[in-house]
Amino acid sequence: MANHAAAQHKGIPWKHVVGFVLSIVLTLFAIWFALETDLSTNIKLLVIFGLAIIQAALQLLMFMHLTENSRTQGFSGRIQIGNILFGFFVAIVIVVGSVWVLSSGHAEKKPTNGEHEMKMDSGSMNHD
Amino acid sequence: MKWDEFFVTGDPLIYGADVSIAITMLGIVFFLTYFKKWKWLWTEWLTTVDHKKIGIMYIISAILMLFRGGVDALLMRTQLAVPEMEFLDSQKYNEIFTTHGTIMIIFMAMPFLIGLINVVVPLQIGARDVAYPYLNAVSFWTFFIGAMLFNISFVIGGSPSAGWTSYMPLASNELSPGPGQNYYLLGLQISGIGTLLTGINFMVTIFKMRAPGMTLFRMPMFTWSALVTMAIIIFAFPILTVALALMTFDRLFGSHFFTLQGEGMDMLWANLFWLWGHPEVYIVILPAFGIFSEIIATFSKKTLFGYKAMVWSMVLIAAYSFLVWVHHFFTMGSGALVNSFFSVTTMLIGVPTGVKIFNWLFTMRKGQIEFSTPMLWSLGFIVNFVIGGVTGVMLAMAAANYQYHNTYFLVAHFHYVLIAGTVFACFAGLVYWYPKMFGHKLNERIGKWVFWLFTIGFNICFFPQYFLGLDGMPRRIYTYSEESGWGPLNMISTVGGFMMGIAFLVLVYNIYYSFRYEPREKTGDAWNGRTLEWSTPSAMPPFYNFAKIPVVKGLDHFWNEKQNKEIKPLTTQDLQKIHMPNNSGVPFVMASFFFVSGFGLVFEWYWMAIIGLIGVLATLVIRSFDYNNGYYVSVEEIKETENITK
Amino acid sequence: MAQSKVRDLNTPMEYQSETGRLNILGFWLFLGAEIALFSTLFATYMVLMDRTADGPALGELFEVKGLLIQTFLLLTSSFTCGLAIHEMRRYNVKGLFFWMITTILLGLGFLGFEIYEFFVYIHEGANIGTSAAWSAFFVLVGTHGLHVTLGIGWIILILIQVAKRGLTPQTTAKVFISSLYWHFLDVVWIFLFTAVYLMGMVMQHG
Amino acid sequence: MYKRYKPFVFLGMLLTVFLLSGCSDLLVLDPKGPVAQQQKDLIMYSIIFMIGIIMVVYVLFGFIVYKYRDHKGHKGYDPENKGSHLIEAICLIIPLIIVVALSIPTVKTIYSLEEAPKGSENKKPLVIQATSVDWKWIFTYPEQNIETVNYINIPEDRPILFKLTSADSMNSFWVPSLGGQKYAMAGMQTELYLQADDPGVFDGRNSNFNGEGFTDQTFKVAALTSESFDKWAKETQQEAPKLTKKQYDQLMLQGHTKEMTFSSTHLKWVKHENDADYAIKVRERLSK
Ligand code: HEA
Ligand code: HEA
Ligand code: CUA
Ligand SMILES: [Cu+2]
Repeated sequence: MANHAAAQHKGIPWKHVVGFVLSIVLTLFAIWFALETDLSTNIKLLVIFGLAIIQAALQLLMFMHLTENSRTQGFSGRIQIGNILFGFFVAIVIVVGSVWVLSSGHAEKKPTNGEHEMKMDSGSMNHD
Repeated sequence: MKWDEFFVTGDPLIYGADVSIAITMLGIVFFLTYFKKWKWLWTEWLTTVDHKKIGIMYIISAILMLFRGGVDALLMRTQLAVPEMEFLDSQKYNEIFTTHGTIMIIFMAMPFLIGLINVVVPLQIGARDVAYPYLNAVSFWTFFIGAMLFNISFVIGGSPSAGWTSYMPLASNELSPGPGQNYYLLGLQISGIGTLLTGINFMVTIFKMRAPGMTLFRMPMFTWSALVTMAIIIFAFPILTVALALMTFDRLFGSHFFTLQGEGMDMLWANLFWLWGHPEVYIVILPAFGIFSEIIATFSKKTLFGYKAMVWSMVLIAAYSFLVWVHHFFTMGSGALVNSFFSVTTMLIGVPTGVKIFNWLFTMRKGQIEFSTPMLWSLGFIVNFVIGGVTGVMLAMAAANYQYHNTYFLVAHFHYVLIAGTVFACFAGLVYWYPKMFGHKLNERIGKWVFWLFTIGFNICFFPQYFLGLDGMPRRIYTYSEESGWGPLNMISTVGGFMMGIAFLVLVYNIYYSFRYEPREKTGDAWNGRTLEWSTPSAMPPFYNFAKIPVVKGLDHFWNEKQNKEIKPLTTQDLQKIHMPNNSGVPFVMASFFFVSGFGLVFEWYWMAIIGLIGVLATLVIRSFDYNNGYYVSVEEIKETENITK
Repeated sequence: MAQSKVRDLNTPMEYQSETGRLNILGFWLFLGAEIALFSTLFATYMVLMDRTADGPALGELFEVKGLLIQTFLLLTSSFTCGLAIHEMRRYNVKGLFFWMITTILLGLGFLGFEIYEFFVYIHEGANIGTSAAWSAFFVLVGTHGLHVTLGIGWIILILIQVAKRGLTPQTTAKVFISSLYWHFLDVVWIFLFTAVYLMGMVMQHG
Repeated sequence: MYKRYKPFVFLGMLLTVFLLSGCSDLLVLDPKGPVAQQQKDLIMYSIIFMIGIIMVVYVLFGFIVYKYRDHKGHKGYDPENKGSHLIEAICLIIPLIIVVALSIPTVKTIYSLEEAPKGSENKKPLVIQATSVDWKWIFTYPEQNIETVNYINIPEDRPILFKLTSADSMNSFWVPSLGGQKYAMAGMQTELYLQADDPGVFDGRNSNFNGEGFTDQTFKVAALTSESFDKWAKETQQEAPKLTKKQYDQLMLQGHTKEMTFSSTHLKWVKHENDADYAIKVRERLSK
């Protein structure tokens, strides 16, 4: 979208329409996949998170003009992309890191009703 | 709540503090009234958006906080000087180390560095101000108000006492009742807003406001360090914001994030705190690295060795700082795999840091080293920081950490890095840029006294603590028995602590002495500098910094110009009218509303909190509708300011 | 800060002034901070979501229908917000207003459903103090809701300014920035939708 | 001239004093069991590297600062000296190698500390549950059906498996002479192996700050020969009083207590690793 300019804003904003349709489709697909299929929980989680990431990228690129820069002044576009990518890295570290660190070890936690937590624990229940 | 619960009572220390606060307040009011300075205070300082003045206010606040934190430190050292000392009781001691740690890191180290960044970075990149001058004022005032809110806990309501790490469930309502812990939460929260805004502000400033020709790899190292630091701030501070908010909810609204009840998880607090806390320690060391880089290059009269390697190692340290937080709780039992992983990542940070250390050494090689006071602090830094760094690596070896954790070995480590790194850098930067801020140098002879007193005192104070740690002395104990055998080393340590205190007093005296007796600078280039801040014709740059924005041709541009005798005096032809932002009282007012709101929450007076919040929102709306774009400085005025006759 | 009235057709107006360019970049950096903020809340939620103590399990109370409506409201509002910017870049003030007001209405609809949802949960015995899991749920979803509320208020303020001043480099930059904010809230919702609701229901029903 | 070297002379002096005064007197460097021994070995190994690093930096520093100080007859000034790929590579690679050299034994030791000490794998570990309450320690011997407060007796030469938990604040169980610490947390259980080589009495404490009574939250560990341990266990079972629920709930209140011994345990009323707010509830109840 680097050359996104007023001149191109005549007529129907296809990009936005396509983005919108895609996001609706992806959402419906995610719901269907999560609730109506019989795959294992892990696969389901993997797929729905994958879909979420694709949708987020869609918003950033199609709606938010992430890569757009101010041509007169150099490269904000690159700064913006770098910033969001680093944000993504930090997000993964925070979420995955916290879950990993806080669910490893600590033997004999109270049994929980979530199947998911049990699974993560069973491998490391005893300090092996 | 009764008055005697509201005001802290019953302790001579507190009454002393009450009295001295009252006297100081009255003194200030009297001074301002007598010399008719109220208007001056308002127009020149409280409403200013000039980055140099904001920087100076940051630094002054930080020095005040250094004093407060330092008094705390000396009280602790007095209590620990001999076994079974009866000077402070347990509760007082706990409050004091809590406020000491919090104040030193959040309200002293960070603001000091941010102050120096404020003063110097726009000048170094050849800009007239920061990207958002108004926001900069908001940053300062929210920091200041946060710090004040935290500090009044000493006399109103009681201080927090759960350590600067405030581990849960200790910090919960059940185990730490009363307003103390709320002060911690809200003081940090409010000043954290300011820090985050500073992060965004300077990142944009450095990316977007550089003088023409100054590519990223022509930026001075201090500017680079500021840029990298701001990136860490932007991504680390929101973590603290959330963590503090969650604990606030636990304490005020009955949620169960970290509590014992409702299956809350205390480890989660530790996890979130250090997810922010470790990047935080790099926030306070990277600008220090930048300061030393400038000073070492200047006083070796030589360009930096391995400029690019320096830059990349900082970038690496910044990214890495998000991958090591677990080394603060190896002993929590997250299993061998987790501990091994974080052991190795932590030790790896030593590598880029080492690259920097060696690059400083090789910068001096083939130089012509001049032992000015700022340079002495930098040399002292190298010698002492390495000790702190390598003991950090020892701490990082998880299996051994089980024996060092929570002991004075750790206390020694972090004072070696924080003092020999950050505090030395603050002093070095203060002395180095003093002429830029105040138009005269600090006296060199007294300055060297300060350096030697402080450095020697510092080593006497903290070196023995490594051995105390290995001898099993835990941190945060308020006293110990004769049989423990820790008495002698503690005594030595205390003596060193007081030496540092004396050094601090001499430093303050030096400020007074130099104000009276030091000759005023006649040029803008007090130290034969290399970077653009030294290129202004007058010692203290005018409010618009540069009458004509320089065009940069390379690294060390100003130095090269001097070498090649390319500097020409300004003429009228060079001048154009300059656009500058207006002063504004709104940031100060907004911060005051934050104070009202914070104070209300501390005591759970919700009506007050809501009034404050409405005030904050109102100031935001007012600002949104404000289309005042500043004003222009006419060529005539510039001519006059710059003394241009032609 | 140049208030040039010259229309450079190749540069959208919001980028034409120095202030506009700086503010847009600054706002992107702020969104970086928001990513870290929401990640922390997500991490908290992921860690605590099974710690329901004596309260109901999370997935137990979730409901597909309300969720779908909420999601479509917000997705559509993000789309209409994009259309508003599109119209703005064509200098069509009317179009801008039409789509922005639509966006706000959709946003209000979303909020309505969310508040309703909260009431239902509270009615069924799950509030912020019920258990760690519910604390995490309410604060995570509530923080997003608070952002939406603030976003609505903010956009209204900016629309008033546009009405008063027309499209200038300054007002367009403000509108553009508020649109970034709005889209970003949609991004966050996508993850809420996935990590809280879908995951909750998957865990609950297998 | 002397001035410039003052820090070195000074540090050197301090170092010698401390080293001569005998590191072996320092608690952590004077291990009384295989766990602490492993940790000491790792510490000494790392100290060698650290002293090496410090020496390299100091020698370079001394040499450069001396040679290139601004003085008459100064030689070799080269203001444009920007860098050298060789030097920079060396400064990168050697520290990397050091990190690898430190990482290997670290990881090995980390894993080894998760199990019973080498040589004792075949001996059945004695299980002791340690529960911290503000500001005391309660020890439970589930097999012996014994409970003690603020002291433990253990057999020598046999691995002890401590199962750590807490009734309220986050504590850290630490007996420096026997080995490193680990946290004890409410609603959780962590495990720590320790072992004593010979009979003796050692100091243990909570080392994680937990409020007003923190300083005195200590306990004694007595290592006995296995005969005397068995004897003690038997005597206790016969002579010590039974723990009552009322007594136990009193222990849940914040405060210090003297050493105590019981011939029954609290496990039938509460398992703190499953019940994080037991103590809080008791306090609420008793304060009414
Ligand atoms: C300015 C602040 C600062 C800095 C820069 C550092 C730097 C480092 N810190 Fe420190 N640290 C703190 C402030 C800081 N720390 C604080 C405040 C705490 C305690 C908080 C609390 O609990 O209250 C703490 C605690 C702390 C712990 C937790 C200990 C515990 O609680 O048990 C650990 C453990 O790994 C650690 C490690 C390190 C390491 C590896 C570095 C490294 O970055 C050091 C790197 C530097 C060098 C290694 C020296 C130079 C390098 C060479 C000469 C090259 C050759 C060297 C090698 C190859 C090794 N620190
Ligand atoms: C940048 C950060 C910083 C700085 C500069 C310092 C500076 C000092 N610190 Fe600090 N310290 C911390 C950060 C810092 N500390 C942190 C984070 C903790 C952990 C807190 C926690 O556990 O939660 C800590 C904990 C800590 C402890 C451990 C307490 C405990 O665990 O029980 C000790 C003990 O000796 C100590 C001592 C000192 C001393 C003597 C100084 C000296 O450098 C101070 C020098 C003094 C001055 C510069 C002021 C001079 C004042 C006067 C001249 C006035 C004289 C007045 C009177 C005598 C009344 N500190
Ligand atoms: Cu409009 Cu893209
Ligand atoms: Cu750290």
